[in-house]
Amino acid sequence: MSFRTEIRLSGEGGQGLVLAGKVLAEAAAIYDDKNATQSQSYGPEARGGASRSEVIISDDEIDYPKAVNLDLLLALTQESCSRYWKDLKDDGILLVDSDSVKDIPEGSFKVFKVPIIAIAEQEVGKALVANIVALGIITGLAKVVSEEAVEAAILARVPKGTEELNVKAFKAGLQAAKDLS
Amino acid sequence: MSFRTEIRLSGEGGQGLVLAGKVLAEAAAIYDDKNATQSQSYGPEARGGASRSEVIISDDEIDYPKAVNLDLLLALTQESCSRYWKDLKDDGILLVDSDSVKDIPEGSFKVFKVPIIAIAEQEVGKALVANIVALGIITGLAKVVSEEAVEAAILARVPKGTEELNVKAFKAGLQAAKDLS
Amino acid sequence: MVTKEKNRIRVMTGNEACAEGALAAGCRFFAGYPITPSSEIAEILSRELPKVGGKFIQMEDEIAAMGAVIGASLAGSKSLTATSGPGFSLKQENIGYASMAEVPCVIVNVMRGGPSTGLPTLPSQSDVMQARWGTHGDHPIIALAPSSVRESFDWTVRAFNLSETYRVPVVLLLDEIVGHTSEKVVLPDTSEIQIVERQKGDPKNKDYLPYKQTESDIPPMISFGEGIRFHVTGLCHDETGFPTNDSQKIDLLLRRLNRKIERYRDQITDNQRDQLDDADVAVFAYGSTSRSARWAVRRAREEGLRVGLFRPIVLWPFPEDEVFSIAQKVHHIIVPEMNLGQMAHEVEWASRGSTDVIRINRIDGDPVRPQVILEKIKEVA
Amino acid sequence: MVTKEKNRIRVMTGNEACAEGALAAGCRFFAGYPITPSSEIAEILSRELPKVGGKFIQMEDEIAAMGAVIGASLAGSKSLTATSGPGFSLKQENIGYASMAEVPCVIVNVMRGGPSTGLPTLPSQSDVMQARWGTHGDHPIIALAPSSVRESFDWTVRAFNLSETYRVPVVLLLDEIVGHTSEKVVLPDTSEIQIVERQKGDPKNKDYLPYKQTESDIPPMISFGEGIRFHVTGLCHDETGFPTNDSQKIDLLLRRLNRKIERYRDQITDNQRDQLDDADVAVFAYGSTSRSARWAVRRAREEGLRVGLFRPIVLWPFPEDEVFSIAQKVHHIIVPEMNLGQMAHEVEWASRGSTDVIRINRIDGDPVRPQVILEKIKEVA
Amino acid sequence: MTEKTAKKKRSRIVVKREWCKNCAICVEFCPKDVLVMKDGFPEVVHIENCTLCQLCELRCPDFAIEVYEDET
Amino acid sequence: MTEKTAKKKRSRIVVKREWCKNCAICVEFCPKDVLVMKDGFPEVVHIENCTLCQLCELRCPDFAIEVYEDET
Amino acid sequence: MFDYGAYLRKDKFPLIWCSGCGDGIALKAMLRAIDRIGLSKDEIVMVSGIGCSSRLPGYVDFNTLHTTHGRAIAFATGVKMAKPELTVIVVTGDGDATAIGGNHYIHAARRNIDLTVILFNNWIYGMTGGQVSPTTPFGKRASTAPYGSTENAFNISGLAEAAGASFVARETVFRPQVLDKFIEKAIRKKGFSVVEVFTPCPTTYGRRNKMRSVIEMMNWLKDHAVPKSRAEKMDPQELEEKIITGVLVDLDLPEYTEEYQKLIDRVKS
Amino acid sequence: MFDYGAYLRKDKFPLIWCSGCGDGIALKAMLRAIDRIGLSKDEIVMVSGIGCSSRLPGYVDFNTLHTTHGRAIAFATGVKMAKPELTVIVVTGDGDATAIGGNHYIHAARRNIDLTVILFNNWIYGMTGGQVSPTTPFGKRASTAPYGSTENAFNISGLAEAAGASFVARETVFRPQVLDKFIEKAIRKKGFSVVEVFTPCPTTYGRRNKMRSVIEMMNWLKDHAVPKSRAEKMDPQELEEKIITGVLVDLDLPEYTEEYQKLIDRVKS
Ligand SMILES: Cc1ncc(C[n+]2csc(CCOP(=O)(O)OP(=O)(O)O)c2C)c(N)n1
Ligand SMILES: Cc1ncc(C[n+]2csc(CCOP(=O)(O)OP(=O)(O)O)c2C)c(N)n1
Ligand code: SF4
Ligand code: SF4
Ligand code: SF4
Ligand code: SF4
Repeated sequence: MSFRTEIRLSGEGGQGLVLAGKVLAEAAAIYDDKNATQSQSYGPEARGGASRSEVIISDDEIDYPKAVNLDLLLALTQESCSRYWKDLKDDGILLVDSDSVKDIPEGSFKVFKVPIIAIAEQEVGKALVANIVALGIITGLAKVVSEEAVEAAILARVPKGTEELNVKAFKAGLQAAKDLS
Repeated sequence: MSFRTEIRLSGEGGQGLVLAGKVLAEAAAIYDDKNATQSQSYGPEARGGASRSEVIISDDEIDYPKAVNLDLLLALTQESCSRYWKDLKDDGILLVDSDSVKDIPEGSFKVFKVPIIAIAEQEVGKALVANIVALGIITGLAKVVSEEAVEAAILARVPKGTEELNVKAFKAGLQAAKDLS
Repeated sequence: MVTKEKNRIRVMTGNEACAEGALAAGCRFFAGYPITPSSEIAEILSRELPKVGGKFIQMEDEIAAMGAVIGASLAGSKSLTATSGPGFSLKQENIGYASMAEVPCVIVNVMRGGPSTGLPTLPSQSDVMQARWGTHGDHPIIALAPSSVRESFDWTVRAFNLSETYRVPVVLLLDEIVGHTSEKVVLPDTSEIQIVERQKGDPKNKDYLPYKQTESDIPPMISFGEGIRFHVTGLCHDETGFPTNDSQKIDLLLRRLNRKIERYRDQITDNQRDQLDDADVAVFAYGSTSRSARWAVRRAREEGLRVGLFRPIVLWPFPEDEVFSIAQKVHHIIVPEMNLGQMAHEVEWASRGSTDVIRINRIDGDPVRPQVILEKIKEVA
Repeated sequence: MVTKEKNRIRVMTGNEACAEGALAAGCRFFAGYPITPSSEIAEILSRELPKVGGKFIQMEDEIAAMGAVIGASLAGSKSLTATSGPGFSLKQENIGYASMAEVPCVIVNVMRGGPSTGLPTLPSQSDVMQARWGTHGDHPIIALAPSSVRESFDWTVRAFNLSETYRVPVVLLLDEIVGHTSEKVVLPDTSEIQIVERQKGDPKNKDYLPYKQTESDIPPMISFGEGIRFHVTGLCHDETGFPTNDSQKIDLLLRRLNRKIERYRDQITDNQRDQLDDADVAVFAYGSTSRSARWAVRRAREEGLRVGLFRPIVLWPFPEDEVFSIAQKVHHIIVPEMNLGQMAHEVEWASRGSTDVIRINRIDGDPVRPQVILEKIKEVA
Repeated sequence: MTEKTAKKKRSRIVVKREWCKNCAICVEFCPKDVLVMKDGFPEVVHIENCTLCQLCELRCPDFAIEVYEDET
Repeated sequence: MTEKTAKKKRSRIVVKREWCKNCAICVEFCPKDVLVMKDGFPEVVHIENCTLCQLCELRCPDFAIEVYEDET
Repeated sequence: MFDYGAYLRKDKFPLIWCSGCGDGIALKAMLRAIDRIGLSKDEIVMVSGIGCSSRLPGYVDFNTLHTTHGRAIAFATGVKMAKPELTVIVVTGDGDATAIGGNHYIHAARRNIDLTVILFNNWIYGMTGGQVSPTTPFGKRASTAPYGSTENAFNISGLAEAAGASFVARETVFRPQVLDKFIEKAIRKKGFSVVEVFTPCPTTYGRRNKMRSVIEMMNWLKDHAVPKSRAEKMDPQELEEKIITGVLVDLDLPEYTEEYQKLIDRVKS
Repeated sequence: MFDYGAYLRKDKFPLIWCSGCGDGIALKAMLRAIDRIGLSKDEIVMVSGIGCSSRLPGYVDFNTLHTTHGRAIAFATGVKMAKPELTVIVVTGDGDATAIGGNHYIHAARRNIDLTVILFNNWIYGMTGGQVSPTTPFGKRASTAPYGSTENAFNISGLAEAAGASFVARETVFRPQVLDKFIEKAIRKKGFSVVEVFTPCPTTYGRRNKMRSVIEMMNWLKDHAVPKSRAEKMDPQELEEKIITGVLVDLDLPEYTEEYQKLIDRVKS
């Protein structure tokens, strides 16, 4: 079978995970010329409470656009981690915000603990860009999308005037990924 | 086949033909212990314009409750006569108000011309009871329902206080029928 | 209506019989919106309901009428509404609600010619598929099609009984001919009328679950104000009645809703079989059209043709097994309808190719004439 | 939506593609009422329509929206509305009107779980029978089910084309997955998009009949204000458009309405056949479920199983001949659906007993998983 | 008319029997009793009293009575 | 209190963190600045100023803050 | 003689309405108003719902649209939005406009979209045989109110006013010469305008409510109509059962399709 | 501390509503009002439509009925007719009650049926993500009014008044201590009563309309609410954008279910 990567970004409403998912999908599809789909949970969930955004990236056409066997799970909250880790592949990657997720599930997947929100707050200066920091880490870890593509996609998506801040956040994430390996 | 009589009472809205049809059906069904159905045209037709009321009387169950082969057609207006005479059986009876229907269709059916409305007006004293006069004539001519049954049905149907007037009209009709034979 | 000493021999219309049937069945609430050819049902009940302490209300539209009927039923009243095609379309959303929230109620549709405003005063049978599929989502439905005045009475009573028994909306499909033709009828004595009440939950049972997965698949009901407080919603819900997104619970609910009709199919279904045993040709007919069919079949028999009549009174659930078994035996099934072949499609489906299905369709506001059916019988027999 | 230099490679949802498709098709009027999961279509058009001089209006409810769409179409604008199950139920009466009065318009239903309020944010395919039979009366309908974002674009354009060509309401059935999933898509260049305009009558022709029984069965249209004054009604009417009670004229009208879809069936119908030629097992799937089916079929082929996929994009009129001919060749037809077997019923009907139809039904808000279909293929192949 | 020499206006009233529905509104509300009902239809009996107020025409629901003003 | 000898009423404010949604309404509209936001939750900093007006409680949309009156 | 013929589809005559039904009187007033404004027949779209009164468009030689029950205003909104240059007139009954169609009525008033609604108020559902209407007065009889209505009636002009209409007038068919002036004003008004016309239904209302003939009903209208100026000086008791006539609302407010055109102009540039 | 717990379904908590959503404030006011009247939980039926606000009944321990969008009042009418002894309270949003449900709203008012409607006016459709509502002020933004609304807003209290309601009051969630008194009066009123509650939706309305936080929105409510008595002394210009609060209508009128009961008594005997 062809190469297919399933990524789920989870946390709570307001953390910008839908945007992050869109950026990732656009990076893959438009700038890296792969196929990509992105979907998210709707409804009350999407405002407050748990939130989830899924990206599937593939060389081939994507038949089934829902994630069932995750290659990577980002969890920014304990709740989302506990809820979704079971969907991870055996050799998948679990990326958690180390300050928010204390109770780490056990499994054969690789676990990376990064103080994502703290990095956003302290290194970039705004907790709000934790989603972009996370994107940087994911780009570095998963290696399915090129750095250039993600950066271009970020620039195309974020509001005018916040480009610099977001690129800074993205770079901080890339760096954090490097520090992990 | 069993005995089935199809009667259509036609004229214009306000002539009380629906009531007359109901009385005829009730006479047959309740007082003469036969089967009977009655139906009428609805809609704009029923208020002003042409009006039509159909009664089917039978010894047997009535499967098809619409009249298609008339044994008797009453026409109180020229329009209704012209419109419906074609549905008459070869040996059917056409009963018309002789003052209103001048243009009598030709056919093998029997034609009776009676100044029904004039009788109601002059002999009974009220044009409004022409429908009951007609009932009397039909009872006399068609001989499918007994005089007693129709009289009882009339008494059960008409508004309190008008019984005498209506019985008088009915008798006038019966008499007119006798005069015809 | 005129009545003799014995109040039971009457000349009345199907609409009148329906209204009387509702009263006999214990209906105590009617909400509606007038529409030809159903309005007489409302008119009679506006006169009769208050006499027995019942309530009548003419709502602002059919949607509201359907909503009020559901509200009244949840408060404990047997409830009815009556309409015709355009109003039936408008009621669909709330009929789906009644199905989802399992609220007993009866919806009468006196069918007239469609689509759209169509033929307001003329008969048709063109809403039979809508009765099955008119609302969104997969849902069970019971729909009944009486063919005479007496049956209008009986099947209105039965509609209430089925509705209360299975906690479902029941659709009673009259057609303009049945609704508007006056006919001699001998009504059953009150003592002969079987009336079913909804199975009630125990208001003292503090563990009461309004949507419990009971063994029977039909959860007992408690009315508002009886002392157990619960939640009713049109969202997918669990046994407590509260909304859920848990796919297992959703599946349980929706499959139970369908199963509760499917598994009681034998108790629900009803049809009349006439001279089918040795038949080579069967006529499948319902509602007023079946009267023409009956005449044609009898005539054909008189002429020595081996023809029988299958007349479903319960249209939904569709009598698939019965039709299949007939299809095994006859060469042709003739399906006369006042539509373009809605039930014929189902007959074809149920026959699975094992017989020839012949359609007779009349859509111009005139009923299917008995002679036309007879001719078709002669043609193929 | 983000776009590259070449504005045609995009990542967008089916709802976005639908809105863009409408604009590309020349839609200049949208009336709607918000409902999940369709609201984005309205939101985008509220932003984009005024830019091209088009009009957007959020009406007070879905009934009004459908009415406004018909009014605008009669005044000459290509018109659209979008909704989901509950709103689709409410629109039914006026959809029937559009059918009767032959008013071109497109109705999008982004299907969510039902019945009733059901599962507002989760996908289903349970309104496919309602699309056919939701309104009262016998009426023709065209309904389409795209399965991807690109198809949402293309088939929105096609929905308008069909609607304008045949003077019928066309129902576009997305489902929540197609509507809400962002996907890479390469949009066609404007020059590649084929757009059909309604056939116009000549406003100078004083003998113009708005409902003429033309050879093509499709009467040319004139818009309000163009100089020929005529009457439009939902009552049965004659060629002049005025109401009639003449049964012959009624019959002519209603049969023509049905015939104009029936006779152009070949031009309307569209489906995708994948590896069916030597297949022993066929999968019949549509909408987003067909994506799971495609995966399963390809996997099964890789494993050497002789399986093919039949994917109707036009659900109504139903591809009966195609299904029948497949049924002659295969031993099993597997029909996966997010409902309780609505299309499986039609597949059974069209097969006339000549093959085994196997249902896979998911109704809990989760899509049918590819593996489940694969397993079923393996089980029977 | 204050001036006696003013041209006299003459009324002409036409009843369209095919459209008339015999409601008698025209007759009842004619301020000058110009009309009476006869055999179910309005009949002009006092045309000389007609002031050309046109009320009969204005109130006829069926477009069945018309008032014309003929100059002498 | 006009009388100095009146029993002193003491306030006790309880925050239910599981239900609190961190909107800060209670804090912002406390007329006596009894509360501040800390780590996203209201924290009592000047209980001595509390007049038991209960406005924080009345305006909390999430049933997450409760004001009790303890008698001393 | 006013030449009604120029506006009529004479081949559809005689009118379907009952003898003495007031709808024809209002129809004529409408034609005089249209003629006075000088509109061409091509630029008028007349839209109706379902009911006796809603059959009106069938008789007039405009672009005519007979829709579904209660929905005339919704359809008309689409027509007007698509072609604001057309004059769109809605003809509707009390049931059509204020029972099933009540919501469209108040929303069109709120939007102040340039439609003119001629509302035939006969206190009853005529077409379906005399069922109670939202305008049937408390205590009056109808086929679904055999003991007299237990519901209050709408003041439907007041409702239009509260909802935001720019022009509201009320008159009875007893005064056709005033009625046509109100209709003229209503059509000329840029914005949502309503003319509530009281019209007798002898067949389904009169008979049930002790007004045996249309003459009695016309006399009732004559006696119970009170011009607004006079009504202002009367006390509530005196006004019971009265119909207050006149121009009740006449305001200049921003009109919806114009506002929308401004939006287009803004966005396009 | 008022014991809300006695009326809550605590296992359903926390509330589904967003942080800062004002609906919870009104919910609490309603519970205090009910408690003060002393109604037992069994005799209350709370009916809602669809919307954020319509999720309220799920949290309270009464007989609760969550219906279809816009139809709460119609369902409630059935409940009340069948069991007039129950206290029936409708909880609804501006979209639910006055967009799709506008007709039921005015008809229930006309009938003056004894329902109490607590109408949460947040100027927007919250549940579906911020589309324009009939109460969105002219010029304000919504997801389907990206350039600002081109429609006028309803005065929904005024509409209830014109339609025939016996009690209408208006208040904002900024003044919960007044709100509960109005709700209490409304429930006690025999007849159709409405309490229009202005409540902030920071998520779908505030953000789009330059009120970035719920605090800003609460302050806006504080600054723009003008009690009726004061408003009467202000001129129209000063009142633009203002919310006039207070008891706007308080009449004693015949109530529908009582009138119907009289009919039953009359007919039965
Ligand atoms: C959806 C729907 N419901 C009901 C009807 C039946 N119907 C036709 S006209 C009418 C009422 C007419 O009353 P009104 O609008 O007052 O007009 P009138 O006939 O009195 O002029 C009704 C209920 C219908 N055609 N469609
Ligand atoms: C028939 C139907 N149409 C549309 C919807 C979608 N819908 C759900 S809630 C809602 C609007 C809610 O707005 P409002 O009533 O103001 O309540 P809020 O969420 O703001 O409290 C809409 C349009 C639906 N559920 N049903
Ligand atoms: S008013 Fe018209 S319809 Fe009536 S009697 Fe006079 S002419 Fe005839
Ligand atoms: S008002 Fe309530 S929810 Fe908001 S911060 Fe205070 S305690 Fe928390
Ligand atoms: S029923 Fe009434 S409204 Fe209808 S036409 Fe007759 S008089 Fe007029
Ligand atoms: S969307 Fe708005 S109304 Fe809905 S819960 Fe959030 S703040 Fe409240």
